[in-house]
Amino acid sequence: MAYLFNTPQEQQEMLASIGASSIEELFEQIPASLRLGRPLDLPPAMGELELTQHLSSLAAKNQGPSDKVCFLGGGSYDHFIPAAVDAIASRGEFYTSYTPYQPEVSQGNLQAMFEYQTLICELTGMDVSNASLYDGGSAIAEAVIMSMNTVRRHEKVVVLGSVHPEYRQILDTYFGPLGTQIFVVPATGGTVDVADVEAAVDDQTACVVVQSPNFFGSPEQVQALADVAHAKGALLVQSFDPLSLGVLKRPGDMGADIAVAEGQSLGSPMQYGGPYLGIMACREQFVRRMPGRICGETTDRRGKRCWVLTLQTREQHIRREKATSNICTNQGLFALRASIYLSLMGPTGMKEVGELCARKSHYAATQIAAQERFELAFSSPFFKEFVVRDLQNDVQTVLADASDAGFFAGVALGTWFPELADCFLVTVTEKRTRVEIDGLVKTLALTTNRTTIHA
Amino acid sequence: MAYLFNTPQEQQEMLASIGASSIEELFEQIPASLRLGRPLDLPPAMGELELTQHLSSLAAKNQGPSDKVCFLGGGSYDHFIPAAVDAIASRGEFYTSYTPYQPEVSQGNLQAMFEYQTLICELTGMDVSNASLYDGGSAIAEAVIMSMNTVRRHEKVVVLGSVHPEYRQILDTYFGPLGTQIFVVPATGGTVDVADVEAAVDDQTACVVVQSPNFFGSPEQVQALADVAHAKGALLVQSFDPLSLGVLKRPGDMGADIAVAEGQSLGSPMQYGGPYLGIMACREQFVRRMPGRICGETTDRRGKRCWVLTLQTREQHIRREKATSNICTNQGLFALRASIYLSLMGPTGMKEVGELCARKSHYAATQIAAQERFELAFSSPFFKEFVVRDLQNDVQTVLADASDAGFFAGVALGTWFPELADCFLVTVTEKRTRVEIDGLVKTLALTTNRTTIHA
Amino acid sequence: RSTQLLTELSQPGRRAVVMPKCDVPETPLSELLPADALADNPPALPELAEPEVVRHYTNLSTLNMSVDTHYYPLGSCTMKYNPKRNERLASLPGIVDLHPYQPEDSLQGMLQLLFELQQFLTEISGLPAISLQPAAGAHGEWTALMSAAAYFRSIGQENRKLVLSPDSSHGTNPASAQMAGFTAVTVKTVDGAVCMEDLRSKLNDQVAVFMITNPSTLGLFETQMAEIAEAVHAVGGLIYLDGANMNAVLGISRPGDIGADMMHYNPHKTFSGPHGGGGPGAGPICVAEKLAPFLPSPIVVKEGDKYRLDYDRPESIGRVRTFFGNVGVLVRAYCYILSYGPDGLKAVSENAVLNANYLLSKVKHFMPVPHGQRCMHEFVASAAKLKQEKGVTAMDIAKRLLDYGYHAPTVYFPLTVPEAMMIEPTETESKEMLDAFVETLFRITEESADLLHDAPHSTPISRPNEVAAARQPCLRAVCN
Amino acid sequence: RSTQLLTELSQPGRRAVVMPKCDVPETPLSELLPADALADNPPALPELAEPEVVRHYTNLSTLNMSVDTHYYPLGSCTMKYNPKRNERLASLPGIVDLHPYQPEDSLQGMLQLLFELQQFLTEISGLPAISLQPAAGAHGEWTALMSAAAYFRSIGQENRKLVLSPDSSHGTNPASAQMAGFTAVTVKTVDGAVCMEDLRSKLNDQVAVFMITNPSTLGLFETQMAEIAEAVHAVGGLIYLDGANMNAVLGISRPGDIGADMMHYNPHKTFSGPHGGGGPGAGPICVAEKLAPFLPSPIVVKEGDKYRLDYDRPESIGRVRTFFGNVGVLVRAYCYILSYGPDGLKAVSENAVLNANYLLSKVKHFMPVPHGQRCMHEFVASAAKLKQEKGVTAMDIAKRLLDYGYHAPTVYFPLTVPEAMMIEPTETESKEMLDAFVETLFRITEESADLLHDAPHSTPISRPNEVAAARQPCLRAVCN
Repeated sequence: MAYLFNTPQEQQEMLASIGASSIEELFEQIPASLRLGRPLDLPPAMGELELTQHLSSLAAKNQGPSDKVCFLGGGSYDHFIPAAVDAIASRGEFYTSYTPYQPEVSQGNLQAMFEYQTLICELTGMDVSNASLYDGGSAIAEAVIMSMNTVRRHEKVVVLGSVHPEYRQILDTYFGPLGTQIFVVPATGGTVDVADVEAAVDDQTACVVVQSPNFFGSPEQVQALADVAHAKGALLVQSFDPLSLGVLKRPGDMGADIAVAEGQSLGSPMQYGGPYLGIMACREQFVRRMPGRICGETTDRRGKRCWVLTLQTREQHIRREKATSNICTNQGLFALRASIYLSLMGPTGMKEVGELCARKSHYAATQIAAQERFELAFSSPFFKEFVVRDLQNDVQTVLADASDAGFFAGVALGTWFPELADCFLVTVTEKRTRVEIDGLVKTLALTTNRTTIHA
Repeated sequence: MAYLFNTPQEQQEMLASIGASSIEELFEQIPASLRLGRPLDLPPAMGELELTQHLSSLAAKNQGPSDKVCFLGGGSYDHFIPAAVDAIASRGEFYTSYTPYQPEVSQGNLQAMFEYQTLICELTGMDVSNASLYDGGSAIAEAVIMSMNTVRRHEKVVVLGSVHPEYRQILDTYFGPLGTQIFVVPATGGTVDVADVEAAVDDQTACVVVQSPNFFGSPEQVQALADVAHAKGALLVQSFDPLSLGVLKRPGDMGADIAVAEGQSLGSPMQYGGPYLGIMACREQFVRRMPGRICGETTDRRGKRCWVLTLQTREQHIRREKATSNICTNQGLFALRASIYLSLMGPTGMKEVGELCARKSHYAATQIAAQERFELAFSSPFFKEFVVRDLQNDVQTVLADASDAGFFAGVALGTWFPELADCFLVTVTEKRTRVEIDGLVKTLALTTNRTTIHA
Repeated sequence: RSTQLLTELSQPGRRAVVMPKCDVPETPLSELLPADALADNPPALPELAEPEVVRHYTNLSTLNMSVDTHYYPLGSCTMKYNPKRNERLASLPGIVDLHPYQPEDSLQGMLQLLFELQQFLTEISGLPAISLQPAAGAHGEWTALMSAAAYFRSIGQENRKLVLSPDSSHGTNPASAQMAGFTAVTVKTVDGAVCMEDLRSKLNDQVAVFMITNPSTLGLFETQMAEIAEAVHAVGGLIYLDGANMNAVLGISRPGDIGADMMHYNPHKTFSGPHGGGGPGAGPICVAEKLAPFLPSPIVVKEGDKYRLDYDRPESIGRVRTFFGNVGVLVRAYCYILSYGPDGLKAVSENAVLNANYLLSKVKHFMPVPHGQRCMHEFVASAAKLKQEKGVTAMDIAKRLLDYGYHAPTVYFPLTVPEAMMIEPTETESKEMLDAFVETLFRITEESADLLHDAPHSTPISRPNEVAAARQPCLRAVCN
Repeated sequence: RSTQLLTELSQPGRRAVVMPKCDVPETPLSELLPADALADNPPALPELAEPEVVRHYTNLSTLNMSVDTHYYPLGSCTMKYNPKRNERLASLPGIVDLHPYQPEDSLQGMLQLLFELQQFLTEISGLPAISLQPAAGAHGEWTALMSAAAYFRSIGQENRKLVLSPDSSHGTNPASAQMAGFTAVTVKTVDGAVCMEDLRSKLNDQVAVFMITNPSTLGLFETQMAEIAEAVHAVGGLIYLDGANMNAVLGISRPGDIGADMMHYNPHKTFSGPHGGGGPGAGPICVAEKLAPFLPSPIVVKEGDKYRLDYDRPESIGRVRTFFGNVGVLVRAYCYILSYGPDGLKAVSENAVLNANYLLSKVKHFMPVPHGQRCMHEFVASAAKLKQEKGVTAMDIAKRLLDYGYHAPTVYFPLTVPEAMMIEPTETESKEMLDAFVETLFRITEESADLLHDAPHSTPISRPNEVAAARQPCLRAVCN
């Protein structure tokens, strides 16, 4: 029986100690009418060998970036993960431990959390970081709640149209039913006009939500947007790409009040969307409104430096309905991965990866745009992602053909942006080689020719 | 620079402490004429991402049992390895530690060695085990040396012709040049006739070397052979298949004096042949002739039970040219894997795996032999491997066709046994499903038909 | 050195990762990106060599207790064994290296897995509809409440603004209610059971949901469950079942069969996903048919032999998380359920309950267990008598257990029991371990108060000053 | 419980692995195999549940020091960092899941790797021919000596039966000589260098091989190397270079260029293969052209674009190990060499030598280093003075270092230095670590003799009774 210990003999001994005649008797507190009188309708048990064969057969029905060259992005990225990240994070003492509520036997996790907060602060240029949230999308929602509670405005939030469409959907879900207006400022030309935002922000606005580099890959004018928000007493919430910060200005350097991000790029696998890592950092004065766990330094009774979970009076297990959020778990294991990743990268590694992403994506963009059938949808500068327009407006075929040829060429945008139904988003990480990029371009060129011939 | 620490600044500080002006100066003790005056002719350094891409491309040029269904055996086997084996053996404290010469900080390894010895003794029915040797082949050679030294006969060794041909080659290499006669008793009909062995063993014979189940998969009459050897004052060395011992009699129960084995089946991957695990166990009275490290129980100065390397006066670092062997390393990490494997299997798991191997291989043998083109070469009973004869005497084509169809169907025997040039060895482990076996049979049937048509 | 911070280990010029040379034109970044977007320098992260990063974190890890190294009888947290096979299988490249926006035809194995998991979880819950999207238990609670709100809107009952929960409930219950726009109302419990009188007094047509944890946080099955459900349903309210304690009733009692309209699972508890030092979890929710249309999108559907994501769900509350959800956690749950099968899952609960009752039968002789002679998968002992007699608190006992190599039970929860020690043995511990634990616990109750007040004595640190930490928060090291 | 033995944890009826149901006919085994071959019962192995096996071994692991957790200045053993990337890459399914008897066309990637490694190692050694087959350094020594014997037979010099090695050599040298059928003869050293007079007195036409470790076990480069080679070659003998200390001279000095005819590598030292608690290693050997025909078979050859195994080598000594060799170790060596490239490998040796000299420059002030002010990658200090002055031995110091969290240096080797402490820092430690180590070492020399005699004090055990262990050997637990 998989992971059970008790042998029939032991069960009898234990029942004798309990004074029960059978295990069945232990369940007598459950009224008979509330019991399931039949076995669950589930497949029979599999031993490890069978289970391995079964999962392997399922895995074989998927094709991933080891099968097809991946130019997909849009919030989840095929960045390189050093082996040391896996080696460390797979230590049982990390992944089979619980939330460090007993600091005496959790200093490993607590120090790792403290170092995570330190690294995130340095990475973002912000004052304080929590110990992580669920993911980049829900982190934005939490940042909005935090903004509302901080500035005591619940009526309106201004969101740039270049924010990840799924993040915006999450904001709709969180706040739509509560009556908050989610005002979306459209992104034309790949970025949002600051003046449009300025026109949208008013005295009721809790915060301005910007993503930079945005969903289309382009930096927004964060400093200007922060000025706009601050002028009306609103906060600026910036969602950023952690791997861009080796070369791009940090949220803290551009006036952001709360910086949030999807942290998957920092050493976590794509695993079909999760679990990931919600990063949140903010200015010092907002810390007591921040959701999630926070680790702080202190000393023990012998005067030794150590770390504990702190500011817990913000949290649900103490404050219940008055908590800053209902969040209980953090993403400890993935915060750990991010810390290890950043420790290994250092400033120079982060700079190098940023440069590679920028240069390789620009090389790819230039090559693709040189094909007759394609053009870049926007002229705005970008970091590692860009939008390609199919002049023959048949994105599904382009992507399907590319897939057949061994390339996940990009993410179709029509689902979220009807006006971009002829466009797809192409992402180029440091893992993509020139040979792979040239392969994609060649494939797209063939698509061009073939379709041309058919036409 | 990969894993280096010293920055130029630190190098200068260190040189100052040394009183040297440059690193170059530290190498002055090497005469100029003995130095290499040019860079090594090696490929330039690769970072981890490049290296990963490179190794992945090499791996992609191989096809393994994840690509083709594996019916290969002959000393290396595609048995199942529980995940817990990898999880434990990949802990840094195990694989990055050194030989436990400092017992105070090596009790983990020492206790694991002691438990390994315990498990091997129980598995084999022998009295004592060492802490492992290189592999099954060299373990046989060491067993012969040990036999020679024990019975003080160096002239002759009788080896059954059903012993793995590579093991026999190793014996030739080890002892041929030293003038020892390696007398091989031919295996006709898949096993060796005890009477033939009896005729070969004489007063000069140090030992009889038997493999059971033998290279063709069949049990030899170990007890009778032991009696034959003992009658002439020789020892019986048995090479066994560890995974057979859930269902077959143990070497210790059949009169073997020294039991050796290739331990790869016990939780180690095939990895193109190594590193593996040489198992060696023997009767109590021979222990001081045994090569390799041995761990023993003792108490520390506070009276606490603990473990140390013991009987080191047998070993080269103490005895130099008078040592029982020149062996220095053991296969600690693979002995650990074997221990974890056996701990997880327990008696019931070992019985089940033995039964599955036996039943599945017999099912496969029956099905293959039912094909017109094939027959079983021998009528002797077998455990998990059997010899198939291609009646059209075109083994290479059979195997190549099967490979094209996705099956590693077996090991051709002609290289080692000219008389079996029309035969191949088929192995069926517990991992092979009926679907896979039926697939192989169907493929072989097609080969039959196709060749028939061509003929 | 192991407790030095990375920032303290840093040396200018050291490094670990080196990226490949650029194989495309090395255009200056100033030509690719606007000057006002570019940083002058990269962030001043610590500069470290790979060997010291590995050693640093390896040594840090050994400062943790964990299921792999210690017994962890932490009530409500279900610290059961995390199967190594699940870690391996969830890390297969064909499982872990999948981008969320891959075309569906390249994901048929993953979608099959998720579809089957949807089926497994609905069968175990007795509730027919499911969303795998929520990222954690609390997230699931909130998602279900948002769905309930949408349901009430759809039937014109926007007026239902109250969410009730017992005083023994997890803090997430009222917090989720508040976040979902409801007003949280507390219902009293008596001896661990819902006070029916108090409940009835608070039931009216403003009530949207009654949230109940069953088995309760006291480790007791709420025997009035049918009555409660009837009363709540009678006023048009819904029952939400907090599934934190599902480990006790797998294959024995199903939320959907006992009156619940909604529930969440904690796969990292019930289905052995590792806790990861605080996360990730996942929070799949199952709901009654009438609530199905409101669940988040997408869900996985099967059409013929093909699996696909269904986004065409017009009444859905929308999306609560990016992408599909915490798939890695769900894969482990899937593996776990398949490893046990129907009989095995029932045996899990039987042995969890057996272990808890065995421990209870031993502990009650020296530490009162106020609520009942029997329990489900956990029980709550009280150190109140010890406190009164010799000033030893539950916290003292908890800390002293650490000295003996046991993780502490959950203390001071639920709030309804003074000096509470909530003990959950789980089914993946042996009788020998339980015996050794009880013996130690007893020995501790016999030890001197002074010794216990200063405990733990053998851990790397002892009793950190938490007040100072909160008063003058130091939440980061100074970098470089 | 962590130091209980598995046999003590065993309970009848417990189990971990469960094999699949049989999907072929369940014929009784008595119908498949003869009765006299079948066991009545399976071996009485311990019966355990998976969680306790995992916890048992996990806890055992933490009783070890290791490179991942501690500084390990163990002379001659080169306990350098074992790169995590090498572990990952050597475990790729396309590398690790290959059967040795697969057809060559299904192994082209592996054969390419091994072929290239052959090239790398010959280039680094300056010797043109190679065998990757030996399973360990000592196995390589013996293989090379067997090849040398075959060579001498081939030229009619079977009379050469003597193998010389210095008194400071590794014990494997004479042991390998003896096993290969030679007679081992010791040559004296003076101040760590070969005594030329003694050497010359023993050189004659009976001499087959002179085995030398260079850099020597004293951490010194043998400056008379050219002279030695000339003298040995002059009498028709061969030079064998024990490559244990290659970490000092990568890209700086090549055995083949300094007179060696044969050598082995220890990839688990020089090329960072992990030591695995005592193994596995590997022992590839490189030899001069004239010895090439005698090397074991097979070797990897390239023909056009294809790689294949060459068995057609009629003068080969044959096979010394089953299958190809310790491929897993070789793959790690390949990864290591590619990670550094030519400049990097040289930097490895430069920094190994720099670190050793830095440590030497600090240590010599309080503990004499008899042989020289400078060293290569390691040096040998002597505690003889301390022993004389206050009765503190090298062993005392070694044990006391354990208390401070450092692994001990190699002690009492080489035998030519009294109270030897052989210290090898390796290049993968930081200056800060070396400084901390030296400070601790100094502090220990100032501590009281009594304290040191009883050291270590903080380790799980202290000074096991090794005499008792050897006198009345207990080499296994009693099962069940």
